[in-house]
Amino acid sequence: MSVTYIDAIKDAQYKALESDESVFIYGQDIGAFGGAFKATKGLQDKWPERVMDAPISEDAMIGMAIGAAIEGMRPIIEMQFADFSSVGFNQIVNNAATHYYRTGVPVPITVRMPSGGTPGSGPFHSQSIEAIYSHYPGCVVLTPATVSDAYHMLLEGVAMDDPVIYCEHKLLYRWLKSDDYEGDGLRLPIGKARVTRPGKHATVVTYSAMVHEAVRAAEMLQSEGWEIEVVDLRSVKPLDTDTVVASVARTGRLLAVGESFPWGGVTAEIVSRVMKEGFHLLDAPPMRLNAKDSPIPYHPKLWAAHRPTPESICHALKELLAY
Amino acid sequence: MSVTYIDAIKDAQYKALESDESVFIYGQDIGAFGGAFKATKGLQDKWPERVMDAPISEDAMIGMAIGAAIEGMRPIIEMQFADFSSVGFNQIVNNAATHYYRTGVPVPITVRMPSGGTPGSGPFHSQSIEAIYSHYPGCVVLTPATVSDAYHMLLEGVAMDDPVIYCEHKLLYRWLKSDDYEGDGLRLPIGKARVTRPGKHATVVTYSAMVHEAVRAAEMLQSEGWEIEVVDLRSVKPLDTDTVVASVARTGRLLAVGESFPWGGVTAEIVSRVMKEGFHLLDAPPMRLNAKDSPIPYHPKLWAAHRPTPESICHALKELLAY
Amino acid sequence: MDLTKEHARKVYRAMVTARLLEAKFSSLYKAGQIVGGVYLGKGQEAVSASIGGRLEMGKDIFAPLIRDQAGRTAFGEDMLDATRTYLGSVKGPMRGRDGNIHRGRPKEGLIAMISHLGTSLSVLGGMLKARQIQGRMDGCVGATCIGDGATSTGSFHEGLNYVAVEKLPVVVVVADNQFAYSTPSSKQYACDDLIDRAKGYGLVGHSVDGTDTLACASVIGGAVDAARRGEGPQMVVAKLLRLGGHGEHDDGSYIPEEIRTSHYGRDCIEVGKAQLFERGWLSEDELAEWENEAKREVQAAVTKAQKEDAPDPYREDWSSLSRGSFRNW
Amino acid sequence: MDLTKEHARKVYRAMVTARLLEAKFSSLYKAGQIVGGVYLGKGQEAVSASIGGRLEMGKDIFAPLIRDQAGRTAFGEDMLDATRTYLGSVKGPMRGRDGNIHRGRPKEGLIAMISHLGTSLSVLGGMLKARQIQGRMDGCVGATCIGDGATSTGSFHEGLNYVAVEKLPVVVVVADNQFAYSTPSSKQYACDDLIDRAKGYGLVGHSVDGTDTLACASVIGGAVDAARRGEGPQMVVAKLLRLGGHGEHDDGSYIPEEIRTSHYGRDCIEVGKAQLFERGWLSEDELAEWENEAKREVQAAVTKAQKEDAPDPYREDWSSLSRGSFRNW
Ligand SMILES: Cc1ncc(C[n+]2csc(CCOP(=O)(O)OP(=O)(O)O)c2C)c(N)n1
Ligand SMILES: Cc1ncc(C[n+]2csc(CCOP(=O)(O)OP(=O)(O)O)c2C)c(N)n1
Ligand SMILES: [Mg+2]
Ligand SMILES: [Mg+2]
Repeated sequence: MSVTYIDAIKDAQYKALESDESVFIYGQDIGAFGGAFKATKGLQDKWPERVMDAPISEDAMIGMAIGAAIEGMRPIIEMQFADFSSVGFNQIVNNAATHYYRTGVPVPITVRMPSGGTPGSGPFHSQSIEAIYSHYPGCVVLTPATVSDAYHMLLEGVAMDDPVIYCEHKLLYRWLKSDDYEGDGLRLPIGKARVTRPGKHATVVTYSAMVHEAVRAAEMLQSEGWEIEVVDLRSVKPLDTDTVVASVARTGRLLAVGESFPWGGVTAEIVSRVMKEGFHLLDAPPMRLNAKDSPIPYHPKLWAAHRPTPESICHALKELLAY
Repeated sequence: MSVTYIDAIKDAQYKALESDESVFIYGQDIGAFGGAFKATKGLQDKWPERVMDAPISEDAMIGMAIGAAIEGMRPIIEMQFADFSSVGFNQIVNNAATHYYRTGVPVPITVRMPSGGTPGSGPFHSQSIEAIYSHYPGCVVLTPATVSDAYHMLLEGVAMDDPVIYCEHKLLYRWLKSDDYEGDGLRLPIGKARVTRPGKHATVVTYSAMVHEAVRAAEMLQSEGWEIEVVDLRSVKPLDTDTVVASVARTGRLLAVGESFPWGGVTAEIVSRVMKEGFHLLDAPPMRLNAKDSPIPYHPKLWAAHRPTPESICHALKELLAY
Repeated sequence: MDLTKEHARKVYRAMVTARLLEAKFSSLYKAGQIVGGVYLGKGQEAVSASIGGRLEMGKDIFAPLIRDQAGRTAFGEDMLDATRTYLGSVKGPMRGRDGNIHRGRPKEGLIAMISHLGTSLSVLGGMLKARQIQGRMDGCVGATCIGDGATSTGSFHEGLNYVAVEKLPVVVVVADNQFAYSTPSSKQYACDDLIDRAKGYGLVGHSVDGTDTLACASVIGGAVDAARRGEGPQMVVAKLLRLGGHGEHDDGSYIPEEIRTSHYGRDCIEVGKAQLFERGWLSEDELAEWENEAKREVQAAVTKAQKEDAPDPYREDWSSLSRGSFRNW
Repeated sequence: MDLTKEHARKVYRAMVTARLLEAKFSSLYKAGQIVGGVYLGKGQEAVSASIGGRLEMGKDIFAPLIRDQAGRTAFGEDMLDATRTYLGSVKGPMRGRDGNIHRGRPKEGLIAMISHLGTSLSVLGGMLKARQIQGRMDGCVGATCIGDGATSTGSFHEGLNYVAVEKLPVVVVVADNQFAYSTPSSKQYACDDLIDRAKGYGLVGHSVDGTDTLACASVIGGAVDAARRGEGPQMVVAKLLRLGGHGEHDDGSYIPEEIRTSHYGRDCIEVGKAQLFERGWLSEDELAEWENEAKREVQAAVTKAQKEDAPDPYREDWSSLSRGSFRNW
């Protein structure tokens, strides 16, 4: 048997609906149609009352989830694309994310965000939005890179009592496969980063689809004798500084890689934390590699040059190693 | 004669309306009423066609400005509070900020954001939103800290051909005074940071109201023999890495201070850039000081502890200097 | 609906109490004793109490807005909640973390609004939807108030459409007080009357003169009853005038004299008094007793709250996440 | 309006051309030659061409949406713009930076939509407002199309309210094709007919059968004329059915058979042909000539665009800011 990343998301939702009556799923076209990416295929058949189609109203969808959560439900909201969460942005950061602090009543909602670039998707179907929901207080932001993490972290996210932004990478949906949900390595709790690939000459810290690009880059450099360690953050908030710093302690060199825009964001947060906690550990200036500071282009040729690739990660690593 | 920070904003708008027929102002209650903070007082009297009241529709307000800009206007949009820009977020980051890249047609809109905390304003009338608009590509983000900068940078912002997020700090409105708009130091173009206070033992890099808190902290430490340099970024995007690195080259120590939330944001961007460009210049781990990772509390006692203060900046500096 | 003496008296008593409580807040504000801003419901008590007074705390859900002290009082919110919040006591429901009209007790059916207008309606809808899924609707009703200005928000539109599509037992009361802060309705909407919106959402619409206390009690109460009977979501548009500034920092001098002295400029408290007296549903003595009782209660709440501690930053845990998120970590 | 032969022929010719152009895109998509997704207007040509065809490029403003190839063609968009954009030529108006239906030429009055539904209407309003301030309205009209699903967006509501409040010469055409992607209207709105919304915004409302080509040309054309005459913002709701999937990746199999075979399942191209033939406004030969001409034009555009370069990442300047921002730096 072999399962994909999108299977993991579907099966986790199946499990959540099955094991907890307070779970429901709400989103555009997620009912009979099974969702734009088929992540909810078949679920409405089994739980017609708890798998519901929404109008094109992202603001109201989040508001509705907040209300349902107050009353004891654990809604999973599917954004058709992460990019459209900008319309629900206010309800997420100002209502959901402040509710516990303001009132003492937590709102356990999980917002599924089909994230990241794919060729030919353009500026509005390719975004990675983890940084903006991490900047505001009050959300947990998950960024699974493996089939097993996609499965378990979604279930753990739904079980949490606070708003969870679950960033699932569209590029991994059907491409990323595993034997089963236990198969691809050690299971870890949310808040723990994973050393995906051990190494000793430099550390690449990244998350989501970029973990795979970083591993490819590491493999490319292996032939040249470099051993690159790849750390998968798994969640960007909380961010596991300890594991990152421990890796940097071994390698002395840090490259933070992300698929989102270059100003601020995850890579800046990583570098800042490592500098604070592990200043003396570094043998070279910490580097960052992000997408370019422009909207995500539509044409695959432009798109491939806009985001980090194994080649550009190699390039950055060589610069880092040459220091 | 003495002018305040809010005078600067009003007078700059007067000047913009007077000298350029393509400028107009649009916002809630900004007409006869003169705006929640009186930043447009009297302007509608003089230019009734170009100072217009808006319905409570932040999304449409930004959309309207984009359209007007396409047709050759230079709208200034007043958000009643920066916090409400979350409702216009989608139009700002996905429509205004992508328009030039996508179509080649620039949209010279300026969004005035009454920003930052004041006592008793609470979670939704106190936010500093510069980081989210800087993270997305396509906007210029201005954060004036002085009366003179408030005046000139608003005029320069309006003259720019791209979307400008103008973050004006509400705490400075009436408190910050100057003799005239030339009075408080060297005039600089947008994109240049200012060394507000020279020093040699450590550099504090900050912007907006925190510049004044940092200067106060520096003064407090002076009696103990420490000479603290304070750098005012003036704009956080573009961010003047050179001036910051040059300062760190002199002092060897960096503290980045911001009033916004601690995850990501301006301070992380500063630290990351300095580490890349000035790694060997530092004698101590770079530090950051931000607001706490919770919504901005309402009660003045909590609020004062939530944001950086001269005392907490001093505290951080002492830790930095002791390293 | 058939207006009963009991409901009319309940509504009116809440109006009187709220007016006195808010008058106290206003003078405390002027004396510099309030933490933050003060936003009053003067002139809107009839509308507000009519909705709050037809709901049952513990069973129904209420999402008050800026000018709903009377509705809160009628709904059963403890006067101490308001007083503590305004005076900055850590014992208030928001513990100093949020203030004034943002207070609420979501678990008791009182939604704690955020400032961003229009956002509460979908939350209300979600609470009802949850109960429906859980099979514990139990004849409950959800109600919210909103101003003319806030009808222009996209959030309100999405929320209204949501409750309509889901046919939830909701009553939306639009208090059209002709101004949003300083902005007159002519800059806010272009229809003749906001009630013209009801049909477009598939809502049952009701219009009422918001200064006519008994009409409000009857029409708004009737809308609640209809929703409770399963007749679907209801919308009431009440026309009236805010008898004061937007907040206590504002003198409202932009409201033209001819509007102030127009029909809608009259005070619903005075109108209601005359109406109840005329029907013999209330006597001068009883009213005086209500007022005295309210004054005593207000004074007691203020005295109590003033003695309570402000929040202490050193004891604050500053956590935006609940413990529950960490249970699996 | 009095439907003229000229307008009817203009509308119908654009419909025929658009259908053929889109059929080509569909087969190119199946052949894997298209960059990105393909979203077609099959079945919506009458509505779309009726609005686009009543506008004048260079004078009026048009904000097309997902299913408006016919409207674009009628408005005067160069066929190469669509072809280059779909085929990924760097010479297209978006230069490979954006694709398919997102293309536009804002300076020529063709708004380049972003994906977020509902957001174009306020942009359109702002363009008109600018012209009003500049004193160059000159009898121009702005028009946009929107689907039933997108009426649920807050952005659309705010935009609609804005153009209504400002009384701008706008025509909003709602193509109610009964589905938003897979979601039926019953989950999207609860009013009987979306035209019930017009009154609530203070708009003049018109209903039309979107499969009836000449009725569309007449009613929608009439709405444009009314707006142009200064009769204020107009709203048209056209009822119809999308004759295909949401995009070419989707077979639309969720649309029930009884809806497909219902009145609105008929093809406006067929209806229009019969109507024009019947009136003697078009002959078989002429139609054949139009079709041949369109096919030639389509083939020429495809051949040309296929030979053109894709965008080159090394020559891309990657700048999200225009030079103009730096002129004072
Ligand atoms: C989205 C949003 N934009 C702006 C504001 C600022 N604001 C607070 S109250 C108000 C006016 C509200 O008017 P209305 O809805 O008519 O209620 P009223 O004050 O008249 O009761 C405004 C503009 C806000 N709270 N939310
Ligand atoms: C704000 C937003 N949410 C979700 C989407 C994803 N989406 C694209 S098209 C579509 C359906 C649109 O339906 P409708 O408005 O009826 O137009 P139609 O496709 O039927 O022509 C959806 C949900 C979007 N583009 N924008
Ligand atoms: Mg009002
Ligand atoms: Mg549709």
